[in-house]
Amino acid sequence: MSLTPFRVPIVPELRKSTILSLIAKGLRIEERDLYTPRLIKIEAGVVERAEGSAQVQLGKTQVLVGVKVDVGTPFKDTPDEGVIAVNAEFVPIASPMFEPGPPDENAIELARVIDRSLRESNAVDRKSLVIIPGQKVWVVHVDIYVLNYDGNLFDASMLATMAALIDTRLPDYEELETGEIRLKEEKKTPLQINKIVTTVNIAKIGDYLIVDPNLDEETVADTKLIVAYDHEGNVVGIQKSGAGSMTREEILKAIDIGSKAARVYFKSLEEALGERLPVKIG
Amino acid sequence: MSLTPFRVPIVPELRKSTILSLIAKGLRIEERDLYTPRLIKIEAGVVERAEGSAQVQLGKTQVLVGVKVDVGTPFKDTPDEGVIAVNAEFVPIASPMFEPGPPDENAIELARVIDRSLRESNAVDRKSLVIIPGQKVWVVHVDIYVLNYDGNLFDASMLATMAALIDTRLPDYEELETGEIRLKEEKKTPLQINKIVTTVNIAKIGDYLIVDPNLDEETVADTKLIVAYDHEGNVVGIQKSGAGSMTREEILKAIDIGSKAARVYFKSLEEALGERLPVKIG
Amino acid sequence: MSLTPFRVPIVPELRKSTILSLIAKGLRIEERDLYTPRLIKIEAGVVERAEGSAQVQLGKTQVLVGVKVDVGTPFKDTPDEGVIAVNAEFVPIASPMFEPGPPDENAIELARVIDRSLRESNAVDRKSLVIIPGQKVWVVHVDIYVLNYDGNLFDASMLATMAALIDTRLPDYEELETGEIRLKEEKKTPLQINKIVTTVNIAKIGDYLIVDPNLDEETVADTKLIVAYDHEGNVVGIQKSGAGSMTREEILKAIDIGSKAARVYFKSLEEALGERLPVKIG
Amino acid sequence: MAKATDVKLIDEFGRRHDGRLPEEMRPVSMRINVLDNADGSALVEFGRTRVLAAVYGPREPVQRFMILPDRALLRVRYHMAPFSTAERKSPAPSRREIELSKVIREAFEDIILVKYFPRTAIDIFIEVLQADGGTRTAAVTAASLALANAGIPMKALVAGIAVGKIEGVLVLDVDEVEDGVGEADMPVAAAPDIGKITLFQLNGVLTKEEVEKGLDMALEAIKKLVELEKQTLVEEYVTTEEV
Amino acid sequence: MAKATDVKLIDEFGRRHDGRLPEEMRPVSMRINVLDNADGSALVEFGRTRVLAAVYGPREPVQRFMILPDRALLRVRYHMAPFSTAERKSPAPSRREIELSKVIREAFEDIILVKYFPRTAIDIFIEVLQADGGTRTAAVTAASLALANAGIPMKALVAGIAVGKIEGVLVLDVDEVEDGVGEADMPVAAAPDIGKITLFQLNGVLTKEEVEKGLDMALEAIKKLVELEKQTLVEEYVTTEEV
Amino acid sequence: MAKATDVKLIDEFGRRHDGRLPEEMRPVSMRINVLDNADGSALVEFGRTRVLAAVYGPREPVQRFMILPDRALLRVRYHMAPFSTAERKSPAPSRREIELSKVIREAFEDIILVKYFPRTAIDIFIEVLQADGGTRTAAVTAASLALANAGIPMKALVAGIAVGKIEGVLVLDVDEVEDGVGEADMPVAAAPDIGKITLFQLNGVLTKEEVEKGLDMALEAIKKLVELEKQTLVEEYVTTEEV
Repeated sequence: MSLTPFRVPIVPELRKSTILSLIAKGLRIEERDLYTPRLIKIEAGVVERAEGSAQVQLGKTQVLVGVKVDVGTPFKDTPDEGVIAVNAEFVPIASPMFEPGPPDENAIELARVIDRSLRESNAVDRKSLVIIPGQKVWVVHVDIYVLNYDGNLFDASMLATMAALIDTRLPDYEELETGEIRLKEEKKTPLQINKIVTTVNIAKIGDYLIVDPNLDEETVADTKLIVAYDHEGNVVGIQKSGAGSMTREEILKAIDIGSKAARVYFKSLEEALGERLPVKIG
Repeated sequence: MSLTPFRVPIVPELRKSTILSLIAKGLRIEERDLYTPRLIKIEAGVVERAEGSAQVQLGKTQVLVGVKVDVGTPFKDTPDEGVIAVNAEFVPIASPMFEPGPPDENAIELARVIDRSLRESNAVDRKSLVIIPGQKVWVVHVDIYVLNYDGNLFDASMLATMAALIDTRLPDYEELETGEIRLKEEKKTPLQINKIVTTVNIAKIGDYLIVDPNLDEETVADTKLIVAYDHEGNVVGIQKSGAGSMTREEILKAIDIGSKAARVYFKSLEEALGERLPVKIG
Repeated sequence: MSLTPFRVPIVPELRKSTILSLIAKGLRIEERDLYTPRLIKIEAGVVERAEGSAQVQLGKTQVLVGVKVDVGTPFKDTPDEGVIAVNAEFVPIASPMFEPGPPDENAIELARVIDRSLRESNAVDRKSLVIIPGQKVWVVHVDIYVLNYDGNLFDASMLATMAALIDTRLPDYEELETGEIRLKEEKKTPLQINKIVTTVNIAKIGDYLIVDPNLDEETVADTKLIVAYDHEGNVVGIQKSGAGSMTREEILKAIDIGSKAARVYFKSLEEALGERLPVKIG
Repeated sequence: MAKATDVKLIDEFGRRHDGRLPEEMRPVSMRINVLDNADGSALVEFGRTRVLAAVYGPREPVQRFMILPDRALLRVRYHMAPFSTAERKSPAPSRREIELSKVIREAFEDIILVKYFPRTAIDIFIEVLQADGGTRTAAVTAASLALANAGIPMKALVAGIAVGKIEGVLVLDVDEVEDGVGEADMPVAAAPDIGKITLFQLNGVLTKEEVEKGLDMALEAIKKLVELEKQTLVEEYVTTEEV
Repeated sequence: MAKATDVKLIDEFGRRHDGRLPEEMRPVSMRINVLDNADGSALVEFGRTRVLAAVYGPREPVQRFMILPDRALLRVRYHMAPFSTAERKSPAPSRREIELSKVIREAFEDIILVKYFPRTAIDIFIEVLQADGGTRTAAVTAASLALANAGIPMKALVAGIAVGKIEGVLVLDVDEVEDGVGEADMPVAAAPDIGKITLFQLNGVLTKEEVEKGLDMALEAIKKLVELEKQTLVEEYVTTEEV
Repeated sequence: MAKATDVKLIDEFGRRHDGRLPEEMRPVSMRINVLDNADGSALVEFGRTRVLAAVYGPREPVQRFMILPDRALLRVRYHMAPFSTAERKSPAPSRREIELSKVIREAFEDIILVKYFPRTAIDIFIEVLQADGGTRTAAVTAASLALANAGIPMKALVAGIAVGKIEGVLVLDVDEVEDGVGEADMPVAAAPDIGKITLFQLNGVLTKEEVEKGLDMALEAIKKLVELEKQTLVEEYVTTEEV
């Protein structure tokens, strides 16, 4: 069941009008223009014992993603594909508004939007995750951990997920006579990445569209459109998220604006990962 | 844990005294006599994609039952029998009193009373549900879905369950070399039905017994006796349900009254299902 | 998540000062000295249908432990060992403060402290619980059931657990051709017990240490140290439990005091179980 | 649990597998005041079936929404110890336990004088320590004793027993073996002093005539059980002879 | 469910597996007033997809903490019957159901005149009775009708439909078979009378041009659906012809 | 996780598997102010063990029933990230996490001046980002720093460390490999400036003499750790040399 949020942070009137009047001039409170994301810092390999990991700062929003892999059985309807499972936790260290407990609808939406963007774009080659066809496959757990929440968890989480997947190394293994798979300590094989994917979170505030809203902006926004792009320029996922509505023209404009911001995110991934980036970004 | 219900609908005093004074004259608010059920409408095959289904209207009470089957393992102590699992959900569309959530004690009681009446009477031949003895059997899920609640969910649910089971067709299948069972699209084989079973809900109001109470009557009733009958006239289950008590004579009289009302229900099943009824009702 | 307890019983001021002034004189409200446990009554074999059981009274605290065994698979990292699983339930019959529901942090702590004391001391020979190495082992479920709560559940539960394990008899079985294990009605084989283990609960009240606090004493205590001993005098587990702190000297003194009280507990086990005690207590 | 389908459960002399005659109960024992903290408590045994009941209240309800302005709210929990059954029972409440908590609560709603204690809660906690058939009726019997022991005013004492049908014969007080293979199990609870039947279920197939006969067998036995309850409330402990 | 990877889903004549043309919807039927207790209700079918919506409210919220001082609180539950899907769905809410409840709620927050009803709750309960693709958009359509049927004031009526891409072709109103093998599925809900798009998702890969074209296809269809809704509110039941 | 039973963990020169001497800690680093939203925060590393603590409060409790009239209520959550362990940890709280949350809370109840903040809540949230032994004692150390960073008044700073016994030798600061095969693991937390031991556990078998010796080893190390904490509170970041 979904309820109208009834514990939303209140943005003081003065701050709200500052945000709005700045936007009307094409400016933001953090001294950037409407279509530019905040400062981005991406660091891969931050949790040595995980098979893959990355930490992302997007302004003051901080997200840590860890990837763990184990051996499991494929889904019945995709016997020749491995499994990628995305999970998001809004741990209470990240915000005075987060309470301990199972993922709420926001955490579930976040995880599912990222999951779908990866799946539909075939960003990770799931066929390459098969160990014994129909029987044993790699199960890749992507755990999104929000460390500090200052708006736009979508883009920060997607960047961290992408970097962590690129960072991931599958363990070596041997097949025992019993058919069981024994994992070794060594982890060498990178995942086969077909596509680099990012989301861009475009908020609608009054008649304006802005990219990468911070928490105050998200709070005063009418609604948000999250658009996922691959590095070849395709749209690989969309989610309208938030209570309001958009016009046809706003949606098309948002997709356009987003595709430019996506380049900024791709560039950041390229800078952070360099040679490890498995595909060439145009 | 079971608690005295503390959120019961309040029947206005005037309505209550109307109900009681009518009953004293042998009449009901819906213009029927004490021992006659409300208007019954039974429609089988209403959910085409389910293996079996039926919708029942009993006055304003509406219940939809869907049957899904899959292949599972038998219980350890009955390796040569299939499994029938009955579940009831009081979905919140059905009443302003129903809240979303896992089944409460009323839904569980309803499901278990119906489950036992089927099981003990051997209404569905569980031995005929074996695919590979001791290993693979049909698991028949009966899901009771309350669409509109105006009292007496027992009888409406039992009628819908019975009709849905008669409507059920098992999928064709082939046994693979691996021992796995692959289901086909076609569904042809009906369940083997040994007995037609119905419940009759007899409410005690003051010194009177009435059949098929509606919601107002249930609310003012002292208690209820749910008696299950097979089409051969045996009693195949009883449940006293509700806070009050009954005397020995009231119980015996209720069982008697109920056996006549059961004929009405059997007749309705016969009319609705015609030739498809696998047994001849006396 | 752990919260400061906010529904603690209030010990009336007068009773509190009585407790404290008695302790200052080396006395207790139940007319015993600071280092002597309450009256102990141990009875094994009280639940005939369980594989093992024992009931313990420690003053007015009453604990019943039942042991059930079944056949399961070993943990991956200990393929050559059986499994002992300890669970504690604070059922609401035992105290006006206990509410029905899943085990809270106190029940979980109790079960885990007892579990660790058994495991680390190797009190029950887990290697002797293997049926087919790597595949089938005995799973020994120890269920601690609190019947009446008057303080110091640790010692009462540990005594009852120990007695119930000594009382336990594994069912005879045969290995079927399919590799399955079929249990027989007969239960003859005792568990292989290597060590007798007990805990001693030492409460700190002001500058005093007392053994086996009752509920009032626990409530006014600063903190508690639970020390587990084997019958050879080793310390096989420690848990500081409760909000306060202790000094280095208090801890060392508590361990000393406890080792004497442990003898009392061992003696009680010896008296209750006699010849059935599998090891000789010094 | 192998299901003993081939076993004869009534022998040529009309004796049951444990030597009882059809209308014979297992040895019964009742004891009150068995728990210190509870306001009332009772331990009841029917053969190897052993059930403990504790009553707390009338007391302030733990949660405020549970207040009824004109009567006491009953809370009943029927709960099985994990070690009470042949295979270990998971501690999480089963659907069976939820249903039985309801029917046991409903067996007392019309018996306890709840109007005397508005805005309070009366808690009946039942723990099945060992299950060998007939736990719900033993539970009702134990609860009745624990309520009386707690001084909760009741219209009358309640007791319960099940009648079964085995190999065509109606028998009193079925145990687990009999329940496993029998054709019917009909638990009944009643307050015979006021003629009220407060719990009534049938699992199985009976003719109308058998229902009547079985009900009368149960009511007969319940009368005796209530007499035993009365004796227990005076003497704190009673037991019937061993079979 | 075998995934029919080898099947051609658009034939040589541009027809889809059920004979429809790319821009053709399945037969639609709408009916209101289908439930007695609800304040408003509707049953909507797109082909074999069948969705029931009930509206309760504005009414006092069940729990007090759910009060908003200046507007009504919306509660939306999108729920699938266990028998609605090819394999039985567990009754526990899935992550998918939780997400869809959220996006459907958000599709109405800007449509219902919630400021008229401060301190109340408006509940929209959606039950998917049979799922054959397009359940979330059918749910929005049914909810719009049920809200109107309940007399809840709205800025405009809302309807929804999905556009898919199959074998390179954009098609309207994808069913489950098409969804299983298609390259993209883009559900859209809108209130065409006021130009608002209130639900918008894309699962799959499209070019920007395809998004635009698909969106226009959806909006065109939604206009027709809202006309059908209006007709339904007058006549209680409408249906489009069979394919 | 294969259990390395045959491996020698103390070599002929008395060195441990990572080259440390028995009384040598792993390299330690401490950093405060690592999170923007929290009122206080700290990141503490012992070798590869990495623990993050955030403190919120004193603030109004989320739920009203959690108010204590005369003191602040502490809420402590010890939680492991799913990717922190060798095998992925399910996000649902384990029994181990529930117990550790309790003992960590109890390590601060007598340290924080809770009487200064009646009717408020102080929340200590601990996230284990990487687990390589000694997470609970690293958690206490991080919590102490985060509390100080949040300006919560305390009687003294607290730090923790575990002493283990491996192949008969008492060693300081056991890591996961050592914990897996060792004979004992004894975590200790203390406020050395006021002589209070606030967390104390022993998992394993020791003689009384070994408990005393181990306790003294731990207290010695804790003194150094508290000195590092003090330095961290001034310099925001400190680290001890690499092994």
